[in-house]
Amino acid sequence: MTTGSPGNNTPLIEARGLHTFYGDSHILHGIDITIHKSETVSLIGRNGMGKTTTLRTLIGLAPPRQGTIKVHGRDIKKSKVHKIVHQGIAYVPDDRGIFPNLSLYENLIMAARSGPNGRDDWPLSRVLDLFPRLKERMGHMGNQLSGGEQQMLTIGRALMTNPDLILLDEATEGLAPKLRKIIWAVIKQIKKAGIATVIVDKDIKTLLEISDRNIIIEKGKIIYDGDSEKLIKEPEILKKYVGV
Amino acid sequence: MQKITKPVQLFLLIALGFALWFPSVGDEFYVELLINIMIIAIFAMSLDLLVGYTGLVSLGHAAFFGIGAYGLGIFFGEMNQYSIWAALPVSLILTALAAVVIGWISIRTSGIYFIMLTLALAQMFYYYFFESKLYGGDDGMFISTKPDVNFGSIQLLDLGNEHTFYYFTLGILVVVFLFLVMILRAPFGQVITGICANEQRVRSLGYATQRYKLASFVIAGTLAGLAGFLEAAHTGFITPSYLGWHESGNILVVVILGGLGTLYGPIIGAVALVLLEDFLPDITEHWKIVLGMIIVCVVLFLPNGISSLSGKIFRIPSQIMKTILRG
Amino acid sequence: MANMSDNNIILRCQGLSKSFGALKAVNNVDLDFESGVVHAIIGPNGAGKTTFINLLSGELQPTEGQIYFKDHDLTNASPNKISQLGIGRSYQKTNIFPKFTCLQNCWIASQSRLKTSMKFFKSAHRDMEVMERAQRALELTHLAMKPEILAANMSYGEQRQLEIAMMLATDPELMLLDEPLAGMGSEEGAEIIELMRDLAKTHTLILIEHDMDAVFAIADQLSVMENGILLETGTVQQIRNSKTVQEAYLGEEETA
Amino acid sequence: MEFSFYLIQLLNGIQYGFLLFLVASGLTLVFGIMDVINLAHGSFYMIGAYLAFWLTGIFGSLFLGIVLAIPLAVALGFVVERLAIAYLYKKGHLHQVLLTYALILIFDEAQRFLWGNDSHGVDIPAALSGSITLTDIQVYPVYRLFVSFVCIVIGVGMFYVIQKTKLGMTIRAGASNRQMTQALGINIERLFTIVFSLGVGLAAFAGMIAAPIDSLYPGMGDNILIISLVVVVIGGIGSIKGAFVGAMIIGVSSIFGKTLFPSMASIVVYAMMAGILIWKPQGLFKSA
Repeated sequence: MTTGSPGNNTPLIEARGLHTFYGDSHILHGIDITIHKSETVSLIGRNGMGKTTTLRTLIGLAPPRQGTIKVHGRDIKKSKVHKIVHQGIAYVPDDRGIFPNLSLYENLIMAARSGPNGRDDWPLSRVLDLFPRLKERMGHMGNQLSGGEQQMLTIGRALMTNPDLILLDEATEGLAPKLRKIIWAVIKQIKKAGIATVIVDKDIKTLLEISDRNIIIEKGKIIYDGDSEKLIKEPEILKKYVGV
Repeated sequence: MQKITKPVQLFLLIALGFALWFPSVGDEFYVELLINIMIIAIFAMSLDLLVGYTGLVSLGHAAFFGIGAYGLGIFFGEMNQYSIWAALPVSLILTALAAVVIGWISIRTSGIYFIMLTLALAQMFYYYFFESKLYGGDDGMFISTKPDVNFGSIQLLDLGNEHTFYYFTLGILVVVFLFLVMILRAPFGQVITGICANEQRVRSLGYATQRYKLASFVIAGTLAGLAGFLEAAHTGFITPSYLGWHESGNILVVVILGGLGTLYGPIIGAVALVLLEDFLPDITEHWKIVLGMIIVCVVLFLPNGISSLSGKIFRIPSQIMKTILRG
Repeated sequence: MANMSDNNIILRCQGLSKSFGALKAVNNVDLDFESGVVHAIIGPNGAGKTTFINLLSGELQPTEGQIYFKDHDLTNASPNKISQLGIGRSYQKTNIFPKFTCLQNCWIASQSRLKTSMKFFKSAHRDMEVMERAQRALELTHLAMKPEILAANMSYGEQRQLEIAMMLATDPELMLLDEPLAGMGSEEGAEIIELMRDLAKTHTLILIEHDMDAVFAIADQLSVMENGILLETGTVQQIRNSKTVQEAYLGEEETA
Repeated sequence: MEFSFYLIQLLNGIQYGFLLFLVASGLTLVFGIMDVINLAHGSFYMIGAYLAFWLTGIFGSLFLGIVLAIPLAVALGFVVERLAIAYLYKKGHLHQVLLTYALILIFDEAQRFLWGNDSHGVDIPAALSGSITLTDIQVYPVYRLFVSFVCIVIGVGMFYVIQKTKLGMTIRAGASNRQMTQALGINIERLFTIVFSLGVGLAAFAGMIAAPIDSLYPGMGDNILIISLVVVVIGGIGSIKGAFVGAMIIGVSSIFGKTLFPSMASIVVYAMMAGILIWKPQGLFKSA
């Protein structure tokens, strides 16, 4: 896997015309998304508009019926989920996906590996420095963790796979304000470390602050794609589609 | 319950016409075979109520078939003359009781547990008859004569006559079919199809779903007992293998082969399986390998059974007609 | 048995708790619901609101505490019994029968009010009383136009409406609505809000909702939950002014 | 009857329980992790026994026979998983029941085709053919002790792999959340193939070491299958610990059932299962 070499301007992800179905219901209606290296992109839209489906489609959990997805310029449409993940994509799902029957430590290391080009930037010690609270609970089982700890764990677990891109689905949802601040601070550090992120969140204000680019989804279609400064100048768009 | 479409109605009527006409020309061997098919069809339809409409996958349905048969053998097997009005209720009540017991234990669980429990409890009955000296053990038992069908002192039917038995079985098959159609259209049927789709939701709408599942289980079990009764009366012979889990597996095969949740699918499945079992041994001694492979292929390539195939076949002529009309 | 005769209380929770392993999803909640009132429960996702509703509807059994509905002790009662007592619920995640038609969905709900459905002989669709109740539910939710459409083929918004229609078809006295507006567009949402206003005239509503505008528009009483704990209960105005609540929840949302 | 008689029965029960554990642990892993009902699991026990019989016949040594038979059995498991079981992961239990039932028909008939309808036996290897004297008249065969010992070693090894290794972690993770396991980059299909092949290996191995104390006959897989299903259900589907406890309960009670109620021996086991499930509908150790 050498496609991620520096100086190469191939986007991390380039998806064209995605149509995704759940059974008979048509969720995504032709979505185009491009994510560049080290880019922080927010995905905005109301519930049920296809944000989570978009993330799941990109990582292969909900394969599209139509359309192409290229990761590092390589078509992954027919690839299995784990192959896509090994291209350097990590997924932090909205339900957190902590394994209840594994200890916190096991949750962290079960999938740990080097990045696509052999990088090993995120050893256990660095992840634990980012989330000191996890250090104290290494032996606890996944189902004995609080919501905040689970959220930290699921982000930490994603980092342990040394990804180029993390898909974050509602990473701050359901957390107390103090914990939200911690998670946002971590997301900023992830950004600083040069890892690209696609963030789905309800906290539009912080999203606009943190992201380089914003994408608005409405009924399975992208109706806005532009940088944050531009969107801040057009509050009526947010008002209309997100109700903020 | 989904509507039985016009083409299917037509198909069923043609099949019924054929069945009525066949004994007047058919070879005695095939009359036998058809009786066998019809009994299996009743058995399979009863399982379809459970698996296809209530969503309960039972791997122990043969227990009821066997108990229905043993009910006849144990109480009437050695008599030289007995009335069907006594024998049939005894068999049906026995199976219904067994179904209440097995059902009451099994429906407390779901999914794999339900499958395993029905299997294991049925095996318990199997071993009871297999090991018990009372009812012939693994040698099975014989039934000396067929039941009388009398009204007062007037003989209505002579079941000793093979053709009469044929029409008697056909009549029961039709009655069972119509009975199942009726209960599926009744409020009861609405509830069990709802349970099949989403039991939790049906509960939250206010239904005590366990009771409906148990009722469905008992009805299905009793109808299987009816099939077992017919089988025992027909062959005059009962073995513990009637209750064995291979029999339960076979009858599931019949239901899936024909098409789950259709009622007529099990009839088609019965025809297909009995004909296969009749025809394959002529080709090879190890015909079960072939049968196994056919089942594997059905699961992999035709998961909705033969009746789904027939749906496709019915569609082809109508497609051609449409093309012609448009052209 | 709690004494509820002295006032207008229809549903009472005492020390209600639900734990999943070490996680206390609902933590020692004491809360009374008044008859004829729209009572909304707000709070961030994961605060325990849906767990709370699941306790009220019997889908989950409380680890500790009691629930009383009028003269009945609902603690550990089954969902079907609770439904029969007159408490209906809708789900946040659309929970309909996709392979049934729109009418059949309401039909099976309506039929649950028969004394028993252990009826084997009469065709189900001949019962006029059941039919009328099902159709009324469809009319109230503006779905009466296409009763024969398969639920799976309805739009998302229509499915959400059907979800509520099914609850209505059971003719409940108290309604538990779990995010009825989830994922709806503003127009469809407005219809549902209108419907809830109508229902509120004759029913008691307990509502979980994210959409603050909607909550403020229709709720009489508000309770705020966070991390399984009931932070505060009061009128809309009281909650808006409450410091604790603003810090914990509203503050973040409003400025967002 | 005296104490030593019961001691022997108890030892036999435990030894039978260990064998059941080997078979049931594969079954419960396949249930718990892959959510697949494999009715053909008993057939692999049978195949193991016949392979041991066949290879021992050729090479004259049970040990050599077993060493050669294990890779054959695992390979067979691999092939069956790839050709048939892999299609079942997205299907419901009904189709799993049906397809694996068809596999039983095929395997049973293949056995008849290859080795005929007669019963066979395998001799106990000379080195282990002795007995231990308990009292003047009661002896206990060394081979049975050996079987128990081997089962303990395998059980401990399995526990180590599942609890301590990374493979074990992914197996447990896959059992609780398949999608998340995939999304973390684990090749779940390969994991399933490994688990299934190992399960087949365990069942077949149980058949091999049991061959000298059990007789070989057509359809012998059925018995062990249904007893193992009972074990798994009693223990709680997916739980290795449950499989062990269930196997011991069933092993001991079926041996005592045979001595104490010879006419109703087989029923004892099922009655026990029904009793436990009325008490605990999800089995004794419901897996997480």
